[in-house]
Amino acid sequence: MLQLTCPWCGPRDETEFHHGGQAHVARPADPAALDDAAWAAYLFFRDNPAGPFAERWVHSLGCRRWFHAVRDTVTYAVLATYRPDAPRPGLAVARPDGETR
Amino acid sequence: MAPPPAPRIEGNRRMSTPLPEHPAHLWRTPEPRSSYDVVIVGGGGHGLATAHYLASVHGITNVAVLEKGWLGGGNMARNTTIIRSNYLWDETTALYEYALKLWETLPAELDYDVMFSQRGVLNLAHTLQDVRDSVRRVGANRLNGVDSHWLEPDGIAEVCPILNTSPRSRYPVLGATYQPHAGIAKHDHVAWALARSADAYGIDLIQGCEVTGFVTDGGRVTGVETSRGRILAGRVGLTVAGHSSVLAERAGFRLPVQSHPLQALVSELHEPVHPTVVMSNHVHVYVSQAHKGELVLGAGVDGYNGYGQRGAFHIIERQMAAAVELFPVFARAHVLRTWGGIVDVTPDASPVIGATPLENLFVNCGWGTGGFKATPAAGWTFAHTLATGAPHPLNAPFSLDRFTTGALIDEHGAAAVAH
Amino acid sequence: MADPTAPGPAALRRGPLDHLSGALRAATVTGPRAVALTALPCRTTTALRAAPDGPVGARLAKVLGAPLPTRCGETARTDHGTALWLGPDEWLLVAEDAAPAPLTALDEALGDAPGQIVDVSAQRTVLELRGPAARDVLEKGCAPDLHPRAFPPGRAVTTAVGQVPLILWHSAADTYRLLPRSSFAEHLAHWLTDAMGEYGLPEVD
Amino acid sequence: MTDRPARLPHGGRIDRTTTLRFTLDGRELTGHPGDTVASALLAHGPTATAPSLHRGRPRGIVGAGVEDPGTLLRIEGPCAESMLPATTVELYDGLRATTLTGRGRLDPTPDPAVYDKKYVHTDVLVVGAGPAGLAAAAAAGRAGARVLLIEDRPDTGGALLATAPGDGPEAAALTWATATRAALDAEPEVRVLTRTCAFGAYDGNYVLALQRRTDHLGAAAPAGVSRQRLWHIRARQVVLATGAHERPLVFADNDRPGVMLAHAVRAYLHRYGVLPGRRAVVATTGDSAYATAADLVAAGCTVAAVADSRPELTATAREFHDGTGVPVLTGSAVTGTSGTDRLDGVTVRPLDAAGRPTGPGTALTCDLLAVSGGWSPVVHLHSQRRGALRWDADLAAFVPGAAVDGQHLAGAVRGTYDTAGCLAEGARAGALAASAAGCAATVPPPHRPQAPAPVRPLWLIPGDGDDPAAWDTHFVDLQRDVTVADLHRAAGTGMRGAEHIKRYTTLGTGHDQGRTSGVNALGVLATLQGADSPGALGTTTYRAPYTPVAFAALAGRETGALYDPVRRTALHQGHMARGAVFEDVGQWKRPHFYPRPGEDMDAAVARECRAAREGVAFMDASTLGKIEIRGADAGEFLNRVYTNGFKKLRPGLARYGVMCGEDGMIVDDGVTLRLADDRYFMTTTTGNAAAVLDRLEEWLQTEWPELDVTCTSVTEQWATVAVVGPRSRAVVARLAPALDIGREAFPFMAVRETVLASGVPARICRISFSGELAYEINVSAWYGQAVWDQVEAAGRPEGITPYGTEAMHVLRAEKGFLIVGQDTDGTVTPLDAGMDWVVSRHKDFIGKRSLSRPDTVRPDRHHLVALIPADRRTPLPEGTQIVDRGTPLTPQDGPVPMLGHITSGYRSPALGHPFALALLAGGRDRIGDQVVAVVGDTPVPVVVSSPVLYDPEGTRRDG
Repeated sequence: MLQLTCPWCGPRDETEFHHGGQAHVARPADPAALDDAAWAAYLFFRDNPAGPFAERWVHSLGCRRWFHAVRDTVTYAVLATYRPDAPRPGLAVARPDGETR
Repeated sequence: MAPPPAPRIEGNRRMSTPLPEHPAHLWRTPEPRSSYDVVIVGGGGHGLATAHYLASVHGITNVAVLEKGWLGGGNMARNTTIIRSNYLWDETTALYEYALKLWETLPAELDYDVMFSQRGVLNLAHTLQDVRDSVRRVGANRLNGVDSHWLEPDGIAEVCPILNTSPRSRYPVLGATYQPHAGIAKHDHVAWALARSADAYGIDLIQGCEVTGFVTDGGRVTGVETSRGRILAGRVGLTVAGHSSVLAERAGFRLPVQSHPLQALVSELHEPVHPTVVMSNHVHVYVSQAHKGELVLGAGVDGYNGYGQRGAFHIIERQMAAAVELFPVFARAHVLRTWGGIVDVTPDASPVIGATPLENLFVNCGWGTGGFKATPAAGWTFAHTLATGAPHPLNAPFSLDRFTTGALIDEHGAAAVAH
Repeated sequence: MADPTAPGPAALRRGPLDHLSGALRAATVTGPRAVALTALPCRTTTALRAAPDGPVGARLAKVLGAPLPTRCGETARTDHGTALWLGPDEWLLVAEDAAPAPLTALDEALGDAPGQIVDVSAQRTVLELRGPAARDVLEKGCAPDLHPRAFPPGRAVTTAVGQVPLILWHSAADTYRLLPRSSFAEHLAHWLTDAMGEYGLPEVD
Repeated sequence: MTDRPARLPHGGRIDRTTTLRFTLDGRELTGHPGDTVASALLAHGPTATAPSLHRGRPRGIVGAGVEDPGTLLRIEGPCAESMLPATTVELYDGLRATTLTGRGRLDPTPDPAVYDKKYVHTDVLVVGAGPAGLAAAAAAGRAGARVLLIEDRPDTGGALLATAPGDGPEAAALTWATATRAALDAEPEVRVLTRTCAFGAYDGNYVLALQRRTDHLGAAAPAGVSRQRLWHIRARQVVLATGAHERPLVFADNDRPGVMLAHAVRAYLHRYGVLPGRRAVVATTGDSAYATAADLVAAGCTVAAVADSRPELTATAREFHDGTGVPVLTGSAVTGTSGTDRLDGVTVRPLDAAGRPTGPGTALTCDLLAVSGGWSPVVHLHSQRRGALRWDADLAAFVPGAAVDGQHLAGAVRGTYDTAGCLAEGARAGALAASAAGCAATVPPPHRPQAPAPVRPLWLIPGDGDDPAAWDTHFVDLQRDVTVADLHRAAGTGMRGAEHIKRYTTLGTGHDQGRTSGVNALGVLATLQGADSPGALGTTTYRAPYTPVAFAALAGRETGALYDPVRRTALHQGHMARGAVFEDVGQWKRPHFYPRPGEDMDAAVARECRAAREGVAFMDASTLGKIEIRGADAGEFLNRVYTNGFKKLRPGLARYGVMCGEDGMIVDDGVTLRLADDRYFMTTTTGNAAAVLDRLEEWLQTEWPELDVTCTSVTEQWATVAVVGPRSRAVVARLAPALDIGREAFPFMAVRETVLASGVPARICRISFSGELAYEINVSAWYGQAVWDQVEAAGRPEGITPYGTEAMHVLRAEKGFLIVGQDTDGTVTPLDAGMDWVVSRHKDFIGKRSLSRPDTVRPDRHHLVALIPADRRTPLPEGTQIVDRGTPLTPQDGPVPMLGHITSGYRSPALGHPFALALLAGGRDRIGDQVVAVVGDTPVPVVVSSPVLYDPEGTRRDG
């Protein structure tokens, strides 16, 4: 049972939230200008890392606001939550392969 | 429509004896060589089946299966072992029905009792829309040659007397699809049987060997980097289920796959009480009673991405509520052990089997919750793809390309419940 | 045009639990672990959406006679009922009776600014659970921390009780108001009376 | 007394003034409050319980708690429960039980018990109320923290309860424990839960615990109080003080009844006043079993010898020997046992340096063998949270590495076995936890641990010969009858990993989940493979639950009527009074039809349809989702959300709209009203109401925050009554006399606001989902029931009748109006549905780009069409597949090509024949053609038609 800190309501149980997939994926400004492959990339292709993942959540059973979280998909540790108009926080997270993100 | 045969509870004798003796020898523990014709990344059921068919069908035995952990230790060891082919669309049905036919001959072919038990599967309908969808699926299945029947509640009660078919339930059972030839098998036995066969053909099964990168030559894959050194290969097949995106990222491309936790559980052993397999999308539970007597239940997919092989408990609680609603007799069975797998879910709940953006690199992934039942067909088609460099007609529709053209094979209805 | 949100004849009003009044009375538990459930139907309720700070907030505060609460869990007594914080730009104004809300004045206060004033008097209904065992009853199916240190009287949160989404308002000591959507009211009443039952029985650890 | 020869005359924490009668396997037995079934059974003398699962070997009681691998019961009662360990079932008067051979028998009788749940939060959760846990709870409580202390057993005190009374340090600690418990009970912010087992540890310090509330009360359990309660505990900080379990030893015939864990023997002595044997041998690999040996002597048991694996006498061993005169055989082990149904003797042999028996054995007569193969800390909850484990060679145990974030470990769970150490670690852990939870706590300095007494683990005491394949009575897992021979065989297959070998042998999969066998199995494998310790093989990751939990306890009250919430409209009581049959639509109960006496569904639906087509009928449309939308950009927003335009819709008018996903597939539809320049009123389908609002919020908040748009759900604010049929105008005229409802004054798709004759304000729209003249009357739900009754009264002269969802479906299908989710399935675009008129070419909208992908422009996509049976008689069931004319129905020869399926199928009173809507490949190009519906296995020729079968010219819309 994760505990997520809603930027407006504070820490709440996972059951109050819904996951909304990868964060910071903007809808193309002019979909008609994209070829099929580029449109498919927007429609269906998302990051799926094993490790820190910037993702969207909505506090469905609370203030109904969308927000972002950086969560480690392996340990499930919630590393940060932030409002959707904020940039992804720069978290120095050591990766098993030595790379730092 | 002829009435379907009702399953019989297998005799107490079978249920109370220990599992059949395994062979005294299963596989070697070889050191990796520097080069193979084909390298299969992932020693789960699909990887092992691919190896088996590469050797037995295509005569390709200069093959290595590279497994990060232990053979059959991923989703193969964690699934609820349901085998059925009553999918909705022609492409999927053909693939799973081919798998079912292979399941029927697999024990003899591998000379291994994988405890494949064709005890039937009921998919319950609880709403009028469930009924429409079920009748649609039965019709499509029958025209595709799949043994599928629509049962009214009294017919369900004959197949599975312990199921609560009271019209006074919160979501009464209005009917069910029934596939008599569906069933279950013992997952570990399947993995070991396939591994033993591959090993006997001379294929190297290399455990504790993680693929850390790919050797490429101008957009062409020529080998893999591993925790045990570089291994060159004519063709490389990725069949790593929940970790597909991680491997694809190492090869420099993305897959339309998200990895989610999927939980399951077993009870302690009980005398035979549940003769078939029951699945319900609407109240979300699927349950069978395994050979030894434990109840095996699957829960729902957790909503978030996760590689942790664990999920949240409220999902299990909700599933137990559904289980007790449908099966009042389970009230005082006990949850003995829970666990989680990592399922790789695609946008249309159908797999991807075929080419990648890199030449000589092929992928078999995106099975979501349906991987176990497809094991032989996944192996068969992926072996064909790796052997010939082109898809088998059965997996041609399951290309990556479909996400660009829009020709999705939407099996959310058939696969909404994990199984 | 007539205003469809204007009040109608009081005699024609019905609450979603009117037919259960006897059952609710019968479920009352007395004694040291007393708890009682009552329906408080037909309370004028208004949904407010606006930016809380700046001139709009000030104008709304003037209409209401009190500023809107600005933090999760907070409530504020106003001249027209209690304002419950629902979100950073969202409140529910709950009156103690069926008297009309100052919709026109609120609309004028909002002006052209982004936001919304909507009469939602029938959207939700109010159930009141009162007694020393009330918190125990709620804790059988409500996940947030209801300990008085975390949820003292005067606070309200959006949550669920017994699988029913609602607003839970600790309106006074040992008194909780539950505001489900009206369609859930009967189910919630069943759940609550079921959960109350044990407090009239011999106590078990 | 004579029938209970093993019950000591004094001692034990039992109430000897009360005798409880119970039945086990048909035997009439007695015991006392405070007994378990196991202790009461042992009090009656040597007893074998049910034979083993696969081998059928006699088995007995081995442990004294959850670690016991020996005895599982089926407890009879209103609903029998199987697979309960006899060592954990508290005795009550009238208990009836049978012993089980590893497999339960589920009771088909409905379980009458109540199960419920509790959701609580705490600053500090302490798991385990032994000395460490009590000290932790006391320290945290002193700091002002909210504390929850949970203990699986009925009493707090832990291992101290299994110690001898007197004036030693253990007795003093027990006195302290009793006083501490009393003090904790008096603290308002400390709660102590006994009979409560923490079985699952999840992310964010979320712990699940099961409380057994009433079983021990037997017939005195109050009906209606929950039998078991599932506690959901969110803790800021957790202290794990979960203790340790003793391990048995692996040697030939080590499963004979009479072989017990040494600490369990001590527990039976002091907790229950039971002496489980008259003549005992103790076999140990460390110091702890000497306390048992000494207590046995003190209780009058003859201890023939202690076989100690260690080559030298330790101080503890010497003290024991000097005090009791019992021979201590150092450097020795029990290598075998004798007996028929139970133990009558053991063989002790000296061991060489490698642990192999050397020299002749000594046969010792005994009826009790108390074994101690070392201790395994109960690390399950730590491990469930992915806490690391490491092998500690000095302790011969897996112990936790660093504690999990937000957790603390105290006492035996981290290998601290002395009481003083447990108390000190507990006090420090409790203070640290309270401090980390934000309380002002004084944290004592770290406890300096005593050097542990030396141990010499014996993972495998070899049997006769050199071939482990022959050691098939060296039991490792008693529940699964797994022996050294089985492990040897598994290791010979080529399997290396412990996980493979466990699966091959089924070791550790029994009811006890390997509690006493897991580490021993690793030890055996290490020995067989020549590794030096179990640590070389890695360890298992433990998974919830720690102890088995009944399905019903996890379901809680979510059963029967409370399984899932039911949603009812404001008009529900009226529907009930009118005899409606309800349909489940999501969580809603909607009237499906209103049968009159003697009518079946078909007759009722036909009558309701005729009323709407020929007279007037009314229905409850309140479940449609309703969303108020306001803002300067509301029109622009709706233009993006709907495939068609809403920006230019004039206030006072309504328009039908379709929403797609970004993939171009229809996700919802409905009519949206424009109330003012900046105000719209959207309706959605019943099932998608919440999803559509979520979707609007998602786009507004995450993609287009710059738009001035605000949405509020008003689904239940409004009760909606649809009044439908050529005579509906007359009804509405009576109902709303202030409204000019003339054909021109109130045109189709117009919205009017009025006050009804009754004084109820209303918003009335001319919307039709049937093709007939129709009105939707929206009023505050406060007045819903009154207005429904008014409609009925106003319609009585016209013969008005209520109609349900089935008639509504027939009426709309006759007009070719689709139902999202029935006539669409997530693969249907608006163009597939034949609604090119609703797809704007002039603006972008969500999903537009997807409509020009190669697959979505295929001409042979499935189109929504109508089908009419060629014979105009045969009904067309929903879901029926369609094939081309002339296609042989021979699936046995290979897949039969299909063209699509029937999405809706009805008998039409208006058309006079059955008809269907279908999704058909290239359907619009087949209009007029014949295809074949495969009903069951029977081909039914059908004619393809445009989907609008009834009144295609739309002449009836305005009455």
